[in-house]
Amino acid sequence: MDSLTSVILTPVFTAVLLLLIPGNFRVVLRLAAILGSACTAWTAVSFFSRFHAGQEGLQFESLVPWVTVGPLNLAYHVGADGLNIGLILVTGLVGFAAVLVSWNIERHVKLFYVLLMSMIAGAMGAFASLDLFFFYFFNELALVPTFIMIGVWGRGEDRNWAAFKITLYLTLGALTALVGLVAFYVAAGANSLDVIVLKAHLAAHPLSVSAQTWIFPLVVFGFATLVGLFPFHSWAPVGYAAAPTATAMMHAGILKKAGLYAILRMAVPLMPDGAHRWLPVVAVLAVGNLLHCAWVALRQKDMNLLIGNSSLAHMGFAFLGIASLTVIGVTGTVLVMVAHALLAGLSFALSGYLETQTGTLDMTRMGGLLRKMPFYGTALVMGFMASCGLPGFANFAGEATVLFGSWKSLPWLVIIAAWSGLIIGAVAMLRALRAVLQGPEKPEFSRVADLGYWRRLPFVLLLSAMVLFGVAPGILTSRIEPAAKAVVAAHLTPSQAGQAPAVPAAHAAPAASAPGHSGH
Amino acid sequence: MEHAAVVQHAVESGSKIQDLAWAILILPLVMAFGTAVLTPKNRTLSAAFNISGVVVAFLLSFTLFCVYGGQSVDATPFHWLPVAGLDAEIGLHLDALSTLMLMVVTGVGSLVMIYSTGYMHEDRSYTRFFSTLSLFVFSMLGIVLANNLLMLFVFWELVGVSSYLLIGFWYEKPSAGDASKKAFLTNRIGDFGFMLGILAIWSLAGTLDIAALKAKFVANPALLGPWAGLAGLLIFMGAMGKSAQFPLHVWLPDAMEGPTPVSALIHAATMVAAGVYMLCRLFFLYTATAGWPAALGFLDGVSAATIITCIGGFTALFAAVIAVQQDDIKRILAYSTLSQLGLMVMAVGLGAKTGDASASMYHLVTHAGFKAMLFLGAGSVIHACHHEQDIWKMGGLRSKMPKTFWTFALGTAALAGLPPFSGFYSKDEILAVALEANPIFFGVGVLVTVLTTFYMSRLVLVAFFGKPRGEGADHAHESPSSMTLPLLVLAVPSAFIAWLPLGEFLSGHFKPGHATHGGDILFGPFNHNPIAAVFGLGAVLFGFSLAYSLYGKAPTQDPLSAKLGLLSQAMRNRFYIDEIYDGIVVPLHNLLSQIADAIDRWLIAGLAVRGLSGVVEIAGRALRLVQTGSIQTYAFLFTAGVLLIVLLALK
Amino acid sequence: MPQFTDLFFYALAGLTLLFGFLTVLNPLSRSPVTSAMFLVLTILCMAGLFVLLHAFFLAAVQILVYAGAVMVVFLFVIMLLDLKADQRRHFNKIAVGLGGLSTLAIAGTLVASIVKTIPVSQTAGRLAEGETKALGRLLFESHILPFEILSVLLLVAMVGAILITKKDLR
Amino acid sequence: MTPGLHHYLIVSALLFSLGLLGVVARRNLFVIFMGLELMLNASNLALVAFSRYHNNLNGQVMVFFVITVAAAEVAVGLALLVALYRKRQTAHVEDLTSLKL
Repeated sequence: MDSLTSVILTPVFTAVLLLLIPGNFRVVLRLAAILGSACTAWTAVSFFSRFHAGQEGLQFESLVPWVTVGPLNLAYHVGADGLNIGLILVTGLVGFAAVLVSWNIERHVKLFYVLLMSMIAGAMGAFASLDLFFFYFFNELALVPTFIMIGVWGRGEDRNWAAFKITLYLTLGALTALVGLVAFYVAAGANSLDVIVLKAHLAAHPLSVSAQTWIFPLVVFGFATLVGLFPFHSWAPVGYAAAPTATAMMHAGILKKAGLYAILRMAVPLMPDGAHRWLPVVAVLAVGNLLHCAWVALRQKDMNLLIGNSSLAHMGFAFLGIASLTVIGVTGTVLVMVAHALLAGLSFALSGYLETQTGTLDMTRMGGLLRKMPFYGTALVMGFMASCGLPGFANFAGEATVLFGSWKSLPWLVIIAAWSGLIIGAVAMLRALRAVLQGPEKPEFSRVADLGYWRRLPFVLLLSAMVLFGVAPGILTSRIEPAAKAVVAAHLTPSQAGQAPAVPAAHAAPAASAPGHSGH
Repeated sequence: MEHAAVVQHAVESGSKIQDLAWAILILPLVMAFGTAVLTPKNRTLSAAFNISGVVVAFLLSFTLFCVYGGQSVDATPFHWLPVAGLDAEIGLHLDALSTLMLMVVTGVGSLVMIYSTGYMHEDRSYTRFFSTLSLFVFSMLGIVLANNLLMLFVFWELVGVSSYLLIGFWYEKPSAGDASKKAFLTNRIGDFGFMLGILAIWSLAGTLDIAALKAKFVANPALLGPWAGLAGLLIFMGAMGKSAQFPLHVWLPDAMEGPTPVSALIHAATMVAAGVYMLCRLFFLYTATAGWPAALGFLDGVSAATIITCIGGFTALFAAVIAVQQDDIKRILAYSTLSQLGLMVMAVGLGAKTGDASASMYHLVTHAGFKAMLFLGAGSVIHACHHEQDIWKMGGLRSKMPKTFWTFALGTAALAGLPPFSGFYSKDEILAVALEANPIFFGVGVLVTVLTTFYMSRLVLVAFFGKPRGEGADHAHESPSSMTLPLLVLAVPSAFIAWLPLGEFLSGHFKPGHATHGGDILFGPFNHNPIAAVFGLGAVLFGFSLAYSLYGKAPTQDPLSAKLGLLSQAMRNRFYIDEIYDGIVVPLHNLLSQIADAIDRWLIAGLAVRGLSGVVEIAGRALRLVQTGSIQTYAFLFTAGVLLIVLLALK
Repeated sequence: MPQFTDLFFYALAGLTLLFGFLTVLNPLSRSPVTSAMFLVLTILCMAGLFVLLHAFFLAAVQILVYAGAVMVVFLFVIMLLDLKADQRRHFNKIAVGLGGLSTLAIAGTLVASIVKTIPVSQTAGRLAEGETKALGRLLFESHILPFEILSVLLLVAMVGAILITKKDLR
Repeated sequence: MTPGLHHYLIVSALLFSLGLLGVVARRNLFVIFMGLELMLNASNLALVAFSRYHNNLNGQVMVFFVITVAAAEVAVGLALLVALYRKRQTAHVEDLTSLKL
């Protein structure tokens, strides 16, 4: 069937299948999980490639009314447009990589894979669904396994504390967002939570400005907690340091983006006045992300904490893009989200593997690992270079777009963002590379083994995706742009709106015989 | 070859040129990844592939240079980031500057690669060296051919990363690891300014395409209005990072940690020249009237170009002074590169007044030639003396390594600026421009020439003449032909390139149709601007005689350091700039991150989160008091509840 | 004639309240047996009141079941455990004080509400035929189900009581 | 004056509060239990009074049921008290505070 539901159901079927396999058949379980996540990834890739770029509106849509009781009618409404097609692709890829990387899980293997599959299904559902109720439901579906996984398979002795902290913090955030959503639902009075219906309804009789002014912050700061906006970010590094590799990959890479996606999908387009009032505040807080988290990342000895904090700094870029309220800015944000998902997935996979080999994540104790682990070293260098915004990787394309997009409206923030992204990020990452890979070999880690052939697959997969979107971000931006224009439609000055379609037309001109640029 | 014929011929072969340009750009990349992925284990094959890639690129660029007509050609761009309002694309721009630079990069690149087959022979990660070098050549070609600012920035960073990989090639050495980190970060600070400059220009001018930008500037010089000066300086910051100008120069001397071929290719000929090349390409920015925003009102009189000239001049002088007291052969050459770059940047700044920066480009080309040769010569010396780099442990290599000696002497003469060799003509052009624009900088130029001749002849006298001082130098023998051949090949251009009408060809680019000085080349400078030529020559002779008087008699240790005492100590430690940086910049960052970490740990994690959970806990503890366990209390609460309900019901 | 029954009512009501008070707060002796005895007396006076209200069957049941059976079990258990009169231990003054206060408050509220709502002059109407026949018909016709359930309840209570107090249950 | 409905209700209210006082004030479990019985009887009285003055026998049926339930309750209650006493050797409320948090 050509509806997006198939990409949600595949992980669910895999989970059910896994449940049927008896617990002690470890190898069969692993194979089934890999198979399941592989075809999820394949479905996601096929949807992404079959998506018609540059076309407004929804594709692969399917609508199933679920509850129609008086004013409350909820419908399972799924569809793909510029905003979520990239994220669905990336969820598939990172999910597949997460399954591949969790070969070192020994206890309760079956439960682990079932939880991982439900996380993937939750993330897919959250991105695909257009009905806010289902978005919320899938988001929570994806959040619960995080708690269990950190608690059971986590690392470090304070993992219970970390599990509680991350879950309570996120639930608090989700709760505020829920309050906001309910208030919005009541204020809008459109008797439906479906974004499309809401948009049509609000176009006719928009929300009163005062209502928007107090609903918008609830929704935005609620979802921002899920993402890790500055003052609400302290759950992320702690949570990721204690989480097992697969959970950290999925949560840092994918679930964090659900908050941003919701802001872009629901908050900014449907409450333009609220956006106008509150986004400058978000922009200022994003500065906290950019500077504060980057500096904290600088201090970290543990690699996971370093990656966790630097991923928060990247989120600063995403928020900056949203706050710019320009087509380029929002496209940049979506690009940063996609690129960062891949980057976070890759980085946590790398740190996970490093921990299996050296038994520790304390970078100061390591040194000179490049000699023994050449492939891993190269992947680490590429990963960390991508993290400090090296062109050729998708992250640079995203960050550059965000910088260009928000320069006109927020020049000072762009300067700070550029400073944090280019300099502080680079210092932190290079210190890590210097500590881990270069320098004389430490006898303590003499029997460190490089990645076996099978174990290289996830890294090669993620890196090639990052390079593909880095070399040719056009694939992504052509898909994202129409949706981005829709998001900021209310804020576009007529001139900007007019100018927008001009470029895609020119874009249609055939690219020169530049090899290495795959068709789209 | 008459221009007219060539021009007409080039037009209908336009598409052929584009494919040629694309081929030149992509070839090294294909070779780099091809060898890295396909033949990592096979040494000779991967070396052969990479070298052939660059050599073919050189041949293509040579044909391109011949086939290419006068006017600039733009290859159809490939839309890299098609977003509304942002025309970021990867396209190629071919004109006098870029075709010449193509030849320099690929030429020096191929020679260095051939040289390194010998130099890196016994190194374990041989293939990784060659693929990284190809990656570097690819990114450098990207800069040369870039037709828009964002693409320039992209390849700017790629060059930064490949220099990081190459400096840190011997990653076991902790000093190499630190040096590569330092190089990348210093470049990044420059790139930070560069990015802000691009953003400023993009938002004010509306386009990223250099040709379009140039057209807009020609049409309306005050396009950027008050921001012109600041934008110009920010763009210059990018050049400062890459061409190691004063505040950001600290990484170049440490970059000598990399293998010598790397130093030759990257830190002598190509990468460091990228900054100067970029300034020449965006020259129109600096010729425009320099306005300043209100905040920087005090700079109103001064134009961006003058600031650039000052920085260039200061770097030249500063580096030359330090070079005088350095002992490591590669460090001397590194500081000499620094000072020559300072000269080029100064020439660009001065050229902004006369509207012609061909002097700096001319010097860039000649400098690439002889400096690469000097570095390769130094490499073969180090290779011969078993990785001995201190000149005071060498000596008497003249008899042991004749070929290396003669090429090295030739390079030194060219660098110092003896007339028949290329250095004299390009430096003379700079002195001429300086004389015409601003006599103070003419003095700086002459002083730098004196110092250059002094430290270069000091190096040659100490290293090649007298008796061998170290056991390494004792049984040094001539390097294998794979190393000396490139030296000989490089000797030709570094000596005689000035005999080609390069100066005229380049100034044609900056001032179309205004032929400066035709006629014979050899004695051109003497009859066009005799003062500059005479002073230049005088400076060389004076410097040489000074050096000879001190080092002629092959002393065992440096007499000058005794004379200068404290000053020589400062010069040896590069005026403690590194220590100052480590003393200020690094602790500042650590302090900031400590504060951030403290805030994160106490304020946010502690206060907010613990506070919240603390409140919940206290509330819990308060409620617990009610559960006293005695049935009486429960009964009492029950009755109180009933009473309340009854009262409420009655009301 | 009316004065006689009124007098009868006031006497019985007064006695019931007196004995009720003595069950609860017996100033003389604190042993549970005396309070049990006074409870029995209270129940008997209640039966008298029932008779006044023409609920003859219930009065009989009250005396037979309640006074006869329930209080006997009570006394039996008290005697079985031969509780000493609980000596005057210190008791939580505040709790008892507050308890007493709130009980008084409740009593006041109830009485106030009763007085306020019911018109004083309402007089009792005559019943058509004998109380007990009508009660019996009512019990076995419309309320048969609760009746049966109650029998089950009693059975369960018995089994429960036996199980709880069996010594070697463990 | 002839006793009306409210007289009976007042008596039952007072009896109810006496029972309640017993439950709240006394320390011995058995006396508390008796207080409970008193409260039950007070409610029976009110029910009978209502059925008498409203000419509707349902009240009396209700009382009948209440008495049965009270009997069952006493049986189980006393069993509990016996078990409790056997375990703790005291029926004094102050000692039984294991529910204290």
